Amino acid sequence: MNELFLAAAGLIILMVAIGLARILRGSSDVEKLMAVQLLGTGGIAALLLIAYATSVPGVEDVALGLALLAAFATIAFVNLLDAEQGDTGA
Amino acid sequence: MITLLNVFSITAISAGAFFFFAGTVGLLRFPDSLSRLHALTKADTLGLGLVALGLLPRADSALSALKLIVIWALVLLSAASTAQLIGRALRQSRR
Amino acid sequence: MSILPYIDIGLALLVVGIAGTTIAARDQFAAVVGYVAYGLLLAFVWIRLYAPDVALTEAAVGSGVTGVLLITAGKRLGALKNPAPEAQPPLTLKLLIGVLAVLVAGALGAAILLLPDPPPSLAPEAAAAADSAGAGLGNPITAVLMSYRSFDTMLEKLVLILAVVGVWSVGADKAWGSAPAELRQPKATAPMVFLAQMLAPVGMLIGIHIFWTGANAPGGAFQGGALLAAMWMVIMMAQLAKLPRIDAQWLRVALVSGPAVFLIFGLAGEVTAGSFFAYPHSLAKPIILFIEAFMVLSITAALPMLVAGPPSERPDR
Amino acid sequence: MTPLMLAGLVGASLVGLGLYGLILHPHPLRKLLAFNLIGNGVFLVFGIVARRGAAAGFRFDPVPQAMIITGIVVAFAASALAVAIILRLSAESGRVTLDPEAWTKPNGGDAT
Repeated sequence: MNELFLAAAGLIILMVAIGLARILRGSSDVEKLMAVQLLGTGGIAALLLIAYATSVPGVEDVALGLALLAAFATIAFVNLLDAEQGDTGA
Repeated sequence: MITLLNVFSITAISAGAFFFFAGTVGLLRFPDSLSRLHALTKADTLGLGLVALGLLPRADSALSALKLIVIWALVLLSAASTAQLIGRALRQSRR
Repeated sequence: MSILPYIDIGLALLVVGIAGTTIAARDQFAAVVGYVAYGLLLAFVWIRLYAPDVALTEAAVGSGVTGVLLITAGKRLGALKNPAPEAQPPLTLKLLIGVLAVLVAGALGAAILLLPDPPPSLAPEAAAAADSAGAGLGNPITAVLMSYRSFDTMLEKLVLILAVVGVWSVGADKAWGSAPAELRQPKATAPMVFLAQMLAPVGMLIGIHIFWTGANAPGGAFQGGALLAAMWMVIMMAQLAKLPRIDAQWLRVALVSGPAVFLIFGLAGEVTAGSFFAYPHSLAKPIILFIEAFMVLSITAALPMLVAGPPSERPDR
Repeated sequence: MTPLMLAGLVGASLVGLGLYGLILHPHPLRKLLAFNLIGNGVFLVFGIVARRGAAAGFRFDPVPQAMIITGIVVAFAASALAVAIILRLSAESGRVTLDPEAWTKPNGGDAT
């Protein structure tokens, strides 16, 4: 059972890695924000799977924190990009 | 009962991993930023939900199980809203 | 035959790869986004080392809040996107520094591979301290922070306050006492306001929970405080609340309350239990939680003030 | 190759990468970012010691972990102070670089 968790976690980490490579090589700034979003979902899933397979206690709290922070970082980045467009566009 | 739960876990987690796979395929194959954003936020959120569902029977306590559900709900909320935010920013930057 | 070693290797490569991207990235924005992603991944490595407390702190303070600090600063410098390519250092210099960096990293790596066996450890001592002074705390890390090394923890709070004072004092003289520059200028968009209204209450609940559960499980004052601070910043970014003036009485009281309460209880320990920072055995847990609550307040007030920067008289600078 | 050694090597490479960026990047914020990488690498190397306490019959050694947590927060406080000073420096001088040559030249280098 644990091996299956780890296999799933490995697959998800691989997918996150491919996605990150794609996003961080991308041209536009806004697209790069998706990297944080990707880690906010895929990262948390892999984290939960690995932690359950290796029985690390209290990992749900860490995952909760990560979910909150991924949203927080995205808000902050979008916020500043928006502000920048406001400066030049309007 | 145990085997039934195990089958449930295996099915849910495999399906979850598949959706992450699908999300990444979308990220690589879709032509423009907005549809890539769509693939990323929808498929991956569903994947995380299925993984959390599959881990539910293995949770130590009722509180842990509740937290797994809250994690998913939180990601659902933040993924949907940040997708809106990123999409807006994408549209503005294209103009 | 387990897959775990391969996952470890993959994670290690990913962390180093993303760290390399942040160094190699051309513009500031890509570097900071890469840095936040890297910080979230580093939390994985800490989980693999059975250190969920450190993982949470790293993700919250090390990557999340630091990333926002850097990006805010980049925006204020007006150098978010470098318009002119900066002068590149000559290739020979690059090579030289590269060799130096590889040498330092190699030496460190060699030191790690040649660590003595059996390893030295303070764990038994700390466990003894946790058993005596930090009685009733199931989380040994909280026990260490609050009793075995309590002096460190208090001084660290003082460092946070000193940093806030330092940040405030580099502002212009004329601006003293006013609020720091806004985290956002134009009107907040509807999805942003919605997200802030939904996320902030839930996030605050989670932050308080992580502080509360920190006595027995991973979590604690730092992590809970950092999450609360992040939520306060979200509220200010969505313009649901304004940044406080730095001469506001409540802000200053909140900042000082953590170390002050800590110090009062430390001095009280001298009288009641015979030594500085000793707690009466039966009351240790409630006292530690009480002190920690004020530390959370201090951290929640300090972190956004550090990100917001020095006071500014004009709305934008 | 145990997970411990691997994490230690990650820490060592982070220190190397950070050092490279710290010396070579002329932009102050990039220097700060690189400096944070070094810090994380050091914490990670230190954390290996924490995990090795497991041999003494514990799953981890809480003392180094508690010190790392303290260290992360202090590192953030130092970064915030550095950012404030960088902002003030660029406001006073009109330049956003720490490249020594840009400062010695009479009026070049301040491209931003």
